[in-house]
Parts: sequence; structure tokens; C-alpha cells
Amino acid sequence: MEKTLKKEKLNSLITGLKDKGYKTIAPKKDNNLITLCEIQEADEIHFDHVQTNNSIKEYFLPKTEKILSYTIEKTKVSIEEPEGFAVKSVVFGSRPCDAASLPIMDKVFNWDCTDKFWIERREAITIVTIACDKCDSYCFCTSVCLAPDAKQGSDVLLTKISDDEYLVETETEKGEGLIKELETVFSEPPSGTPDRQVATVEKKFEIDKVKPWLDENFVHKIWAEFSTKCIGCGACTFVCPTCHCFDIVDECTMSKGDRVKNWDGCQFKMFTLHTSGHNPRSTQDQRWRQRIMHKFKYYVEKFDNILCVGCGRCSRVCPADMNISEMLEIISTDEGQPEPVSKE
Amino acid sequence: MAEETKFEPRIVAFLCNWCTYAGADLAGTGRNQYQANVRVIKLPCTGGIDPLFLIKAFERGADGILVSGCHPGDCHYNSGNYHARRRWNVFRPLLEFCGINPERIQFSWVSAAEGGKWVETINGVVDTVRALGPFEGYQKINAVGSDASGEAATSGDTG
Amino acid sequence: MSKKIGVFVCHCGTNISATVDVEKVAEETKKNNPRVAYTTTYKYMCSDPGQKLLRDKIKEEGLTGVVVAACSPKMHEHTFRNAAVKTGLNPYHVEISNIREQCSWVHPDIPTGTDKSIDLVRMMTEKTRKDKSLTAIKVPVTKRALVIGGGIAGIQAALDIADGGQEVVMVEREASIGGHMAQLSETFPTLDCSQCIMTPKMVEAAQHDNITMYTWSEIESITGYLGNFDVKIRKKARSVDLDLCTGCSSCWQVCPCKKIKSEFDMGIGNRTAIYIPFPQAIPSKPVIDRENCILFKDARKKNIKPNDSKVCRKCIDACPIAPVKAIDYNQEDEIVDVKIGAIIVATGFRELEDGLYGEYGGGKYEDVITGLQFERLASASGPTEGKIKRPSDGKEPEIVVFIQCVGSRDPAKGCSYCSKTCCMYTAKHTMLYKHKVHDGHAFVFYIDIRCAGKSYEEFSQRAIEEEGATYLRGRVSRVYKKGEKLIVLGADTLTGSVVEIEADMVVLASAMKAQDDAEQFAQKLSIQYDKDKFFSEMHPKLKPVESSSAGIFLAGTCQGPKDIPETVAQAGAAASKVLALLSSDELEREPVVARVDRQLPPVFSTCIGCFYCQKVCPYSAIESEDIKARDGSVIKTVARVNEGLCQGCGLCAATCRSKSVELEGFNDEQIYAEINALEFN
Amino acid sequence: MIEALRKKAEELLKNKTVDVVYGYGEGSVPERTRPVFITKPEDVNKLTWNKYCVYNLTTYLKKQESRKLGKPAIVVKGCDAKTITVLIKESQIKREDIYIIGVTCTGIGDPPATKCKACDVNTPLIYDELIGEKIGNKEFSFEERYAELDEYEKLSEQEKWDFWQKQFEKCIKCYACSSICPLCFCDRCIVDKNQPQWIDPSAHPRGNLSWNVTRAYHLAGRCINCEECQRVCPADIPLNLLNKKLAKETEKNFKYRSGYNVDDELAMATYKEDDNQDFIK
Amino acid sequence: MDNIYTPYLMNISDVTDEAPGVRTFRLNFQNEDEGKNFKFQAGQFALYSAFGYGESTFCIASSPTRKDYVECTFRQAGRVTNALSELNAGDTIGFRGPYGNVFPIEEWEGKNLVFVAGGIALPPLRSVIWNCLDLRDKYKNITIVYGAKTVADLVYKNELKEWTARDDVNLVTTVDPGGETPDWTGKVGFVPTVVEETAPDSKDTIAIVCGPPIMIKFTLPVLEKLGFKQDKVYTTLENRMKCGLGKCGRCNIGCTYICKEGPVFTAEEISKMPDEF
Repeated sequence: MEKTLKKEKLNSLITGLKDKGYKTIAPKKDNNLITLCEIQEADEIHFDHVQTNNSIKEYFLPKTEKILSYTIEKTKVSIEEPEGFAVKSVVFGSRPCDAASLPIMDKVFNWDCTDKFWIERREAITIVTIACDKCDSYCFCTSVCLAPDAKQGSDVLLTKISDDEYLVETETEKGEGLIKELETVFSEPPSGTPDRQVATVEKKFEIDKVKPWLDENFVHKIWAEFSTKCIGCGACTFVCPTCHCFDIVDECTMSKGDRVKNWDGCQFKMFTLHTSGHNPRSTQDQRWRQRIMHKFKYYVEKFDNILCVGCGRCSRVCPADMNISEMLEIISTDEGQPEPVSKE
Repeated sequence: MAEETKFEPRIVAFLCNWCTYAGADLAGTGRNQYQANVRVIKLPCTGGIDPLFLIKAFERGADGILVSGCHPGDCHYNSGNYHARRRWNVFRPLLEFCGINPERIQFSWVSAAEGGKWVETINGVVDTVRALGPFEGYQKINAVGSDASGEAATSGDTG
Repeated sequence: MSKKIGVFVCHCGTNISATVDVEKVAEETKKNNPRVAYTTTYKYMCSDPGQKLLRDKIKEEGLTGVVVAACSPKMHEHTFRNAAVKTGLNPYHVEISNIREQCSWVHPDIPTGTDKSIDLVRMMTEKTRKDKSLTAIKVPVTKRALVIGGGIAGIQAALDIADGGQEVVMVEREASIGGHMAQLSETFPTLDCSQCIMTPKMVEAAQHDNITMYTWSEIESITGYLGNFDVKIRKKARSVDLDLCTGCSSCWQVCPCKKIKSEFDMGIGNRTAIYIPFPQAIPSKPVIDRENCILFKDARKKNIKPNDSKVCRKCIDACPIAPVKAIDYNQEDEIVDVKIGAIIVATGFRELEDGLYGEYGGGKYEDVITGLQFERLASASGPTEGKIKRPSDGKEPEIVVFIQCVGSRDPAKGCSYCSKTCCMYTAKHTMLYKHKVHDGHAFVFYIDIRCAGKSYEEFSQRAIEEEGATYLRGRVSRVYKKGEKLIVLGADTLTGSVVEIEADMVVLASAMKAQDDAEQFAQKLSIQYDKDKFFSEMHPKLKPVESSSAGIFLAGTCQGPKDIPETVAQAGAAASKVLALLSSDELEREPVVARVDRQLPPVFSTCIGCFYCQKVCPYSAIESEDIKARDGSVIKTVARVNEGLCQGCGLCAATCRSKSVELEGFNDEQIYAEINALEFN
Repeated sequence: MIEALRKKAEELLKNKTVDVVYGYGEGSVPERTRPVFITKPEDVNKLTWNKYCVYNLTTYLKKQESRKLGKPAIVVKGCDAKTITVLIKESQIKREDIYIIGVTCTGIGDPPATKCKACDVNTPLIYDELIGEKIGNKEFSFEERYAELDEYEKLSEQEKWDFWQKQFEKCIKCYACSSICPLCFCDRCIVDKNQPQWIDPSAHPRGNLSWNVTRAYHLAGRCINCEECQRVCPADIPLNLLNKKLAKETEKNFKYRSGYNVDDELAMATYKEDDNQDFIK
Repeated sequence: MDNIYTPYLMNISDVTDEAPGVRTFRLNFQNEDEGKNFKFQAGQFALYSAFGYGESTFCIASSPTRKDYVECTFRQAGRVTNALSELNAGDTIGFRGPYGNVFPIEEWEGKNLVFVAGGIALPPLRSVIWNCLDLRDKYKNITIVYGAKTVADLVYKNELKEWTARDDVNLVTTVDPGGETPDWTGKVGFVPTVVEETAPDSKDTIAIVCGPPIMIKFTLPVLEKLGFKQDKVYTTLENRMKCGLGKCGRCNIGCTYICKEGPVFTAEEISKMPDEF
């Protein structure tokens, strides 16, 4: 289905969503950040940005989430299942790269068994994406087989066609349903070919060359060379829309507690630390390798998808300016023989 | 809120073994009555109290905290209370800066001989905190996780 | 270990049960607290049947933890822990919940008291869940005592210990033992000659088989702890070989430097550069005063070895010892290491510096002297051979004014405390003066006369009534010189008049002060000192001779002003404490000590070695330890707690940011469990 | 200056005075630099110096990966140099084990960093070699130094609580703040101690409050105000306000400023008998 | 939709102290229906929760042939295992599983079996040993080589006695030099050496090895020397896990997720994994 949305109708759209019982999540300016967060009014929505600082991930895999709670009475334990975590919502104005991360991650959360916290939220939330009309030097969606107007994962894709008008394309039944629910807000599609205002994202590396290199170079000095400056924080993994590693911990008082699923990251040394003190990934180069391997080799082998959408957030926030596309560029252009370095 | 129930502040007292704990014992020996809102945790010395203990006490629902030990110069361990005093000198303003009323964490020197001062101090703390009311700020964040999903916890809802 | 906790709620007659529903406490505890396997109540838990109940139930129920809800742990924690030990349960699995002093006795309302008791018991059962077995720390004891200071306190203590059969090492920084008491002429209140009672003790100490004496020596460092001190003694270069020297006096008789002010004589007599401090010195062997000896001055100037100087070699030439002379100009300081089990500090006092009271002419007029200087004047072996002569012209003074409380009880200028001995020695001085100068007249300015002591009051009354000293109550405002006379301006507050006395000599009863280096010395020993730098006793009443550090005891005036009998008594007391300590081969200590986390490789310890713990530890109990690889290279430097020194305050644990130090008995898990059990939410 | 810097680095590497130079290199974009580790004299041209050299490179002194490269020379601005003083005081490094290349600095960042407003260390207080013209260090009053706190201290209790709750709510517990901090050098951070778990690891408001308060408290009397925690925070939490508040209290109460004098006793490891106790009853 | 993170609630019906810090729980389902429907196979693992402290991963130590209960044996090491060790019979624990792959015991039918275990690694093998013993006639010779640091550290002491008494099992026990007691009748020496001495025939034989990394490292060459092919040697791996379901992202060695593709691997499979143990 194709429609257009005039900017002046935004108010009606947001009010309409509210009336239909949707929670609306949209980019909003908060001091120095552009944050995807719940909004009440259309005025709150921020448009003129490359990328939101937080990714769409947290609406499907929150940074902290209760997966069960329990009460302890003497020797007995009773478990209570969390409810109401999947709230009917619309994410409005996220970027195509963010949306594209969702079907990629569906695969792991459905692997053999289904993580209901992910899936139920996926069902409850409709994604209305706005194609990028600008980008910055960190963006590299085009290098990972996506585009500033990629449709993957979006239920509805908006593309700017003039200063006050968006082309509305529905990609899924859910999207279609949403548009139908709020039919009056949208206009009929323009005749002729609309002028899609889409950013041009420079292609930085040949993705096809990455995996073959990784297949050969588990041991390579570049891992250490590139990661000496890494400080081992979790900023890159936490802002990443496709990083989905998590921790499960109990937090409790004497008589009641919660089991909580929290974001965790492969760059932390604690991530793989055994209680014995042994750590299979004890140094930062091993951890950096894991991050690259997971995204561009392991996930590809397991799920036939690159675990990266080229949003560039990790490189923007990295406290030490580790730039992932730079790493991939090096990898994809490395013609030399593998240079094994002896392991300590 | 539907009806007013009488608010009874919940106070935790971290006491040093040698002075204030003994002072509180003395108040008992003298049958000096005081308000029953306090739960005492005994440590060898105020110097052994990590600010983490206080944070955890708030997390477990305390409306107010009392830290009490030996008078300056009387520390059983020579200088424990002096070091403790330094700690509180920075920790207290930090909490205040974060919006925690400093009256919710009180400090006193009560010697083993000051049963009367103990009674006075603890009644003072209870009354002060009663006047401040429940520590709603912390109660709200303590509830997070136990009855709301993480997502709701991060929403800006200030209720 | 699986935890099976038993909770025993005591009625304490009706002391608890009158205001706390003990049955309900037991019931609720049983119902709600995880790991609580058994609860009961009993009339008197501390009674024999009560303790038996505890023991029986530990065995029958297989309890691995016990909470007794009863009176303050200060009352019966020990009792119940001991009872548990008899069943084989480690005593540190027994905790007391104080529901009497801090509950039933202070909260009259039954529901309130009951609820609070339930909470307190819950907190304690949770703590008990985390209790660990601890074993008493055994520390071997080195059977040797160190006595620092060779005055009357040190000598007495050393003799008492040596007579008790233990070895003693005695360190005196002067060239002879004897201290201030050796300087005194006669002693109150009996006026017996100080030398006569002191010298035999000095000789006895010097000759005692169990006493090793180091004079002209100082403590370089003390490390270790109760039972196991490592002491380094610096034997300062004496320039005289004590083994060779016979003390024949040839050397000091020929010494050309004769105008050096004698320290022993408080500057009113002279000595040579190679000298013995006083004729009865022990050891009776000289020392060269390198500051003043012209040979050493020359060597310093030319920057040559002393023995290479040719300026004056009279003493060595005069030394009859052959073939090797007993004098060795090139002698150097020597460090002696000794292992010590217990220490007595008897470093004494110093007299208030006389310059401090300029308005009294102290330090300004030669004839304004201090109490100790007067002692030397009055001493038969002193520079005047016991004749009272003015230092300025050697004339016999006809009028002497004694001013009491110079420095004492004067917080503005001197010290706030009373020096305690001045009233008595001033009375004594007036008597000595009258005995020697029959026509003389003694005036005494005093604030109060404090003569509490056996025969003391009578003694001072005798000075006034029989010896005719004139006592004036009031302060002296000024002493100034007028011709040969010293004009003393003072007030007689009893008559309200201003008094002006033309005196020939003024004697200041100067305050007793802590030694100049007391502070540094205390730090060297890790003992506490008070605002006046006197060393602090562990407890002012119950532990008056113990210092704040275990195994270090105090004797004499280093702890505060006192007179000879008191000093001797304290020295004896300290000696008996030391003897008791040295009588066992091993000491047992409560295992409530801190521990720095140790883990398997590759972690070794979570300690990062910032040593904040070391800096805050009041007992210097934190050491640094290098964790080394097999090849000896240092992997990590971390903190380690010396169990022997640790007193269990927990300062280190609270200071450690990574919580790598924990206090046994009050460890993190235990405190967390208590807080977690508040159940306020 | 860049030339002098490169020359010095080259000389140090050639002479084997050091094995590695921690310095600044060109970053992803012109407005960024990044830490570089130069081990070969021929690579010194990778070193640069400009107003975007925000990093406090001393943080790499705590990291095993960079320490493995051998004895370092480290490029420090005046603010960063203060870290070294603290690290020495806290037994983390020995002065002789590092070579300090101090650079004079008139301010970094665009817009300029807050810390530069009242900078009194344009010329580092400690260095082996100074690059750049020596600048007379200015002096600022107590009030000037902590001026940025004024507007927050003025807030009411409720406003303060709300402000910080809003800030902490954003925290995602990525630990960039503590990872970048050169003084957060514990092997095992307290937040990673789980027996017991004093600080809830979750990024909910409770866990975030205790984490952020504890992080700041653990820097009391230590933080040298390099503002790195604040710079790297992906959630834009003004973390340095907390550090600064503690610095202010430390100076007010104990007359102590961290990183200025290697002979000062560490504020939180000592005490004075007459320390403030107005608040103690 | 089911919550994959919700554990079964189980009662601890029996507690056995095996060795210092090592303990076995026998667990029964609190909900009988859950118990009836519960199935697992030897080699699988589970996540056990101490409520209030979290979950910890270890293998199921009982045999699938014993259907009334599940047993697990663990060593006190971290937060969860310490908390578990505080529990008594009658207490509740959480159980999430079974997870992971299994020992292909059907493939082994008609073959000789050699089990080699060291220290606390006998529990993972105990499940499969009993499984095979309960189906004794399907297998030929069964040899068990088990070693520990000291006599006290040997786990399942009663079962060791039982196996010794059986004539259809060849049990060889050993302790490290210095770990023996005066009345110790087993061997003294390290496991790899004892395996070499025991020299089981590799023909038609499957070897199942489990133990600390160092033991595995030295045992595999011994087996190779004895003629065991890499694909006839099985072992189980462990890594830190949080979900057990292939989602939390930390237990992988290279591309292999221990929780899903493991924990049972052949030596051949392991030799192909990158060096990230």
C-alpha cells in the first residue's frame, strides 16, 4: 500500500495513535542526545538528525528486564510470571538500519526455543521507519547490504519526498493494518514518480571479502594491534542494535526477588570469566576478535545474516575511537598471507 | 492516597561495639524508654562502616539511618572514628547533592556512659524522620524491578 | 555447609517475657526464617540447665548455627559460645540477638517489643547463615623483653623481669643509665640520698645475668607484634671500646676541652669532651662528645677520617690499654637486631625549657634556675659539692624565691596539666636550702599546694612550720634584675597585696614535659599519645600500664608526670604484665581479624595494592606482599594482614574500594545479610 | 609543537629510553583524535597534537594490553599529569617506570571542555620533557574552581533528586565511565563483586543510583577532574558534577586537592583531629 | 507463550557430602505432572537456581534410567554454588533443563567402554556410566579410570565401592602422589599415567574422558598412543553460561555454542575448534 503523509498531519497521527491505544515512541531531543523515547505530542518529535543515540533494541530487549519474580517463604518458593511487558506501541521515526536489526535478531531469539519477551514485544510493536535523508561518515549501511531506505524490519517506511511530505509505503500486514486504522491521516499517493530524498551512504568495504578473511585469521596480530586502545567498556555493544548478549541475575531481599535479564557485552572481561578464575577470553584482543567474529562470521554461519546493520553507533560512542568500519576495511583489503602470531 | 495511616519511620542504626552499642545497653539497664523504630546493626567500629551499607539500607526500605560511635579521642581502635568522620564529611554532601535529605542520615557520638544521650539521639532521629515522612524517592526506585518491567522503569513517569 | 539454625529465646525470668511475647518470637521465627530448623524458649538461657538445653539441642537437632535471643552480647556471648564449643560447634556460629537491653527493657508495649524482637532475631539468623568457622590465632612468644629507657622506671622494670627469670634487653640513649633520679640530691618525703638508693640498683642491673644493656644507644625501628617484635637498636658510636676500656679516667683527665656544659649537671657544671656523665655512671666508661671534641671538629672541617686528624690526640695517648687502645676515633654506629616478645617503654620526661618564661628571667638571668638545676646545686656530687651557690658569682644566696607551677596548669603558655611533683620537691628544696644555708630565707609562690600521698602533707607542713619557708599564694608577674639582686614581683592573693621580694636566686618549679621526640617515637612504636605527647595508656583505669598496642607497656613519666614511688610501682606493674605474657609459649587471640582476599591463579587476589588500608590501619598491621611467579618475577604486589597486629576494627575493610579486605566475624556477607533481613520494603 | 613532540618520541624510542610512546593520533574524523601506541621510531609521524586531544592517556597505565608493550613514554596535558601524581601515591606506578612528555595546553575540545575554564595546569606540574612554550599557570579562587556546581547546589532537595534520577535513569551500565577512568584501576570493580552483591548490576534506577554514587565516592579525594567519565558517557550523564562536588568538599573540609603535590597525604587515607564535625550530634 | 527462563521447582530430598566442598542433591519435582513428563539423556546439563542468588550450570549426574529423581553434584565455588550449599533437604531449588546434546550411547552398543575421569569431573560421567550399567548387556567391557588429588577428594565413594564389587566393571582408582592415606588400596599416580598403565584395548572401544583441562591435555595423547581414533574419544566441555539456550552469547568457542552443540564433543570435533578454551 502506498500513501503520503503531510507533516501538518503529524499531530493527527500521534493523537490518532493514542486514541487507538498505542504508545508512541519517537526520536526526541534531550539535551545533547536524540533519544527514541515515549512521546505524547507530535511537537516532541525530532527529525533533523542522522541517527538516534539509543537504538531501537531497547524496546524489544530492554537494558534490564524482569523475567520472573518469586517469593520465598521458609523452604517454599512461588514463582510469578511477569506480565504486561509487551505494550501495544508504535516506534515512529526510527531509521531503516534499526528496523533491519529486528528480523536479524528474530533468528536468535527463535533459535530452537522462543524467547517470549522478545517475540511478544515484536508482535505488539509496529515499526514506522523514516528513510535517512542524511548520513555522516560513521554510517556504513551500504557496506553491509542495507541502504538508507532499506525496508527490512519496517512495517511502514516513510520517505521524504518534499519538505513537508513523506511517501508512506507499507511493508507488512501489520503496517497495512496500522495505516488502515488511521486512514484519514494519510493522503493518496502522488501520481508519477516521487522525488525520494534519500541520503547517499558511501560504501566503505567489500563485505564479501570479510568472512573469507575471518575464516582464515582467527590468529592474527591485527586483533591486538587494533584493540590496544580499547578500554574494555560496553558502550559499543550497548548502543548496537544487533548486540543481544545478556546476563541473568537474581536481585532479591530476604523474602522476595526478581530474576532479571540485563544487557551484557563481550568486551567486558567478566563476560566469560569462570568462577575458577580461568577466562577463555582473558585479553582485550580476544574479546575484540569475538565481537567481530560474532557479527561477521559466527552469526552468518548460524543464521545466514550479518549481525551488523551499519548504523555506526559503536564507532560514534567509542571512548577510544575504535572504528569498526575501519577494521572491516582493513580486513577486506588485506591481501597478505595470514600472519600467525604465537599465542601466549 | 485513600486514607492516612500513621507513618512510622523505619530506622537502621549502625553502632560501634565499644561506645554507642554499650550506651544503648546502658539505656536498657536504666530502663530508659525510647521509640521502637530502630533496628541496630553492631560493628566493631564506625571506621568499619562502608557507605555501601547505608545505600543498601535505603534500598531495603530504611527511611532514616543513624551512624553512631565513640567520641573523638575515645575510639577503641585509636582513630577509627576519625577516619569514619572523614568519610561522612564527603559522603553526606554527595547524597545531599543527589537530592537525599541529609537528615535521613544522621551521625552522633554516644559513649558507653551516655545511655541518656542514646535515648535522646534515637528519639531525635525518629522524630526528625517522622516529620520528613516516608522516603518516597527511594521507595519508588526500590519498587522498580519487583513490580514493573525494565522498560517501565526507564520511562519518565514521575507519578 | 548446610545451615541448620536453632533459635533459643530467653525469658530472662520476666525481664524479657514481661514485654516481649517470647513464644510468638519463637513461633514466627520458626515459621518464616529459612534455615531455622528449631526454635524454643527458656526461662533462663544462661543458667546451667539453659546451657545444657542449648548443648543438647545442638546435638539432637544437628544444629550448625545458633541464635540466642537474650540479653546484650556483652553479657553472655562468651557463655553461649563456650557452651557451643563443648558440643564441637565452632563458637563463631553462635550469635546473640539483644532483645533485653535494646528491646524488652526499653519498649514497654508488648506488640511493639515483640515485633521488634522478631525483626532483630530475623536479622541475626540471616547473619548466622553466613557465619564461618574461625579458629583462634596462635602466636608464638619470644621470651625476651625490651626495656626502653634506663631511668628508675626502666631499671626497676628490667630488674623485676630479670629476677622473674626472663631475659631483658635495656636500651638507654645517654652514656649512662640512671636518668633523672640519678640527678636528684635527696628525695621526698624521707630526704634520703637519691644516689644512695639509686646506685645499687644501677649496679645490680648492670651485673644481672639476665640483663643485656645498651647505653648510648637508640631504637632504630620496631616491627612485628605482640610476642614477636623485631627490634633494631642503633649503638651510637661511642668512640670508646666498652670491652677494652677499664674506666681508669686517664683520658678525661687529660682532655683539653674542659668548658663544655654538663648535661647531667643541667648546665651549671662543666665536663670534658671525653667524659663520663657523672662519677657513678654505669657503665663507668667514657664517651667522646663528637660535637665538641676538637679532633672531630678538625676532621669535619678537613673532611677527613677522625683518626687522620692530628690536632689533639691526648686522650688516646693517655689511654693505658695496649696493644689496641680502648679509644677508637673511627668507630661507627652499629645496628643490633634483637627479637623481642614484649616491650616496656620507660623513656621519661624532660624539664620545661627555661626560656619559655622570659618574664621570670628564665634563660636570661643565670641566677634564675630550674628545679633540676637546684637539685644539682644541692647534690653532694654536684658541681658545687652540695653547697648552695649562685651560678653567677658563687655567692651563697640569702633569699631564695621558689616559684611553683612554672608551665604547669597554664594552658595558655605551658601545659594544662599539673606536673604533680613540684609542690613536693619545692618543699624539699626549701628544706635543703635551709639545712645548708641556715640564715637563708625561702619564699614560695604557689597556686595550690597539692600533697596527696603518704606522709606528703606532713612533709610540706614541715617545710612551712619547722623550716620556716614563707609560702605565698599567688602568681609571680615578673622577675627582673636590679644590681645583683633579682626583684620578684608577685601577688599574695590571700592578703590581696602586691609582693616585691629582693632575691638572690630564683628557683622555677618547671613543668615535666614529654620528651621532645615523643611523638616520632610513639609513631615508631605505633602507640597512642595524648595532646601533651605523653604516651596513652590503653584504659585510664583498668589498663593503666598497657599502651594502645598489644605487647607494649608503659612505665614512669613517659606516660604522664609522676613521682618516684609511683614510677617504681608502675614499673613493677608493667614488669609483672610482661612476665605473665612471657610465661606462655604461645598466645591465643580472637580470630576477629581482617583478611585480604586470596584466590587461585590467575587472579591471586582482587587486591590491587593501592595500600589505602595500610595508611588507615591504626596498628600498622597491613604489610605488602609480592605475589611471585615461579621464576621469581613479581606478578602483583598486594596487601596482607598481619594477624598478630590486627585488632579487628575493620577500618581497612571499609576503606577498600574493591572490598578485597574483609573482617572475619563481620564480613561483607554477614553485614549484607543483616541489612537484607530488615524487610522494610 | 607537533614536530617537537615527534622528535622527542623518536629520540626516546631510538635511545631505547622507552619501548612505547602513548600519544594522540588522527581519529576517524577531523574533530577526533585517538590514542596511538608508537613502538617504532619510524612511526612517530602518527603522533599529533591539537585541540581535540581530549583523552587522558594515563588510563592506559592500568591496562595489561598496553603495559605489555613495555616501558612507556606518555603524552600528558597538565590535567592528565595530575593522574600520575595520584597513581604514584597509590602505589600503582613508580615515577622511574614511566617517561612523561608534558605538553602545554590552553584548552581542548570544541566547544572547550568545562575543565578548561578554570584550568590552573596549562603547564603540567610533573614531566620529564616539556613540549610547547611554558605557560605561567593561573590561579583561581575556590569559588571560581567550583563555579559550575552553583546552579545545581541551588536546587531544592526535590529538584536535585528529580534531576539526578532523570540523569541516572539514562545510565545503561556500560561502565565506560569507570573503564576510561585512569583512577578506577581495581582488578575487580566493586560492582563485579557478587558475594555479596552490594550494587545491583541492573541498569534500573536503584542499581544506577548506587552505582553512580559509589563510583563517585570511590573517587573522593582522588579524582583529578580530567572529565573523561563525562566525555565518554553514551547517555550524556554529567558525571563530573559528582566528582567535582566531592573535590569541592574535600578541599573545603580537608584543604586537599588531588594530584597537585606528591607529598600530600591522601585525603581519604588520613584524618585530622579537628576535622569538621558540625553534622555529628 | 511459555517462559523459557522459568525453572521447574524441585525439592531437595537428599543431600550427600561427597568430598570437601562437593555435594550431591537428589531432587524431586514439586509438581508431579512435570516430573512424569520430564525426560533427559546422559550428557545433558541444566541450570540450577538458588533463589535469591541466581543460576548455575552443571550436568545432570544421575542416569536417565533412574526416573524418580534427578541428581546433581557440584562444588562450592561462586555465588550460586555457595548459596546452594547452604540448603538442606526439604528446601526448594529451581531447575531449568535438560539442555545440550547427549552421549550417543546407542551408537556405542556392542562396544567396549573406557571412562576416564578426574576429580569433580566424575559427575558428568556418572550419568552415562549408570546408564550403560543399567543396560549392561548392550555393552562389552566397561573400564572406569577415576583419579582425584587425594583420597578425600574422590566423589561417590559408596558407588566406587559398588563398582569395585561388581565383576562386570573394571574400576581403577588413583590419587595424586601424596594424596594417599595409609589404608589406600588404589593406585597412586596421575590419571594419564594410570590410563597408560591400564592400557585398555582400543579395538572396538569408545573412550569417554572428562576432567580438568590439564588432565585432558595429557590423557588424549595417551589414548592416541593406545590406538584410539579421535572420533572414538568423547568428552564434555564447560564454559560460562547464563541462558543455556544459545541466546546469551558467551559460551561459544569459535562458532560452536557449548550449550546447544555441546557439551558432548568428540576429540575430533574439539581439535577443529579455535584455541579459545
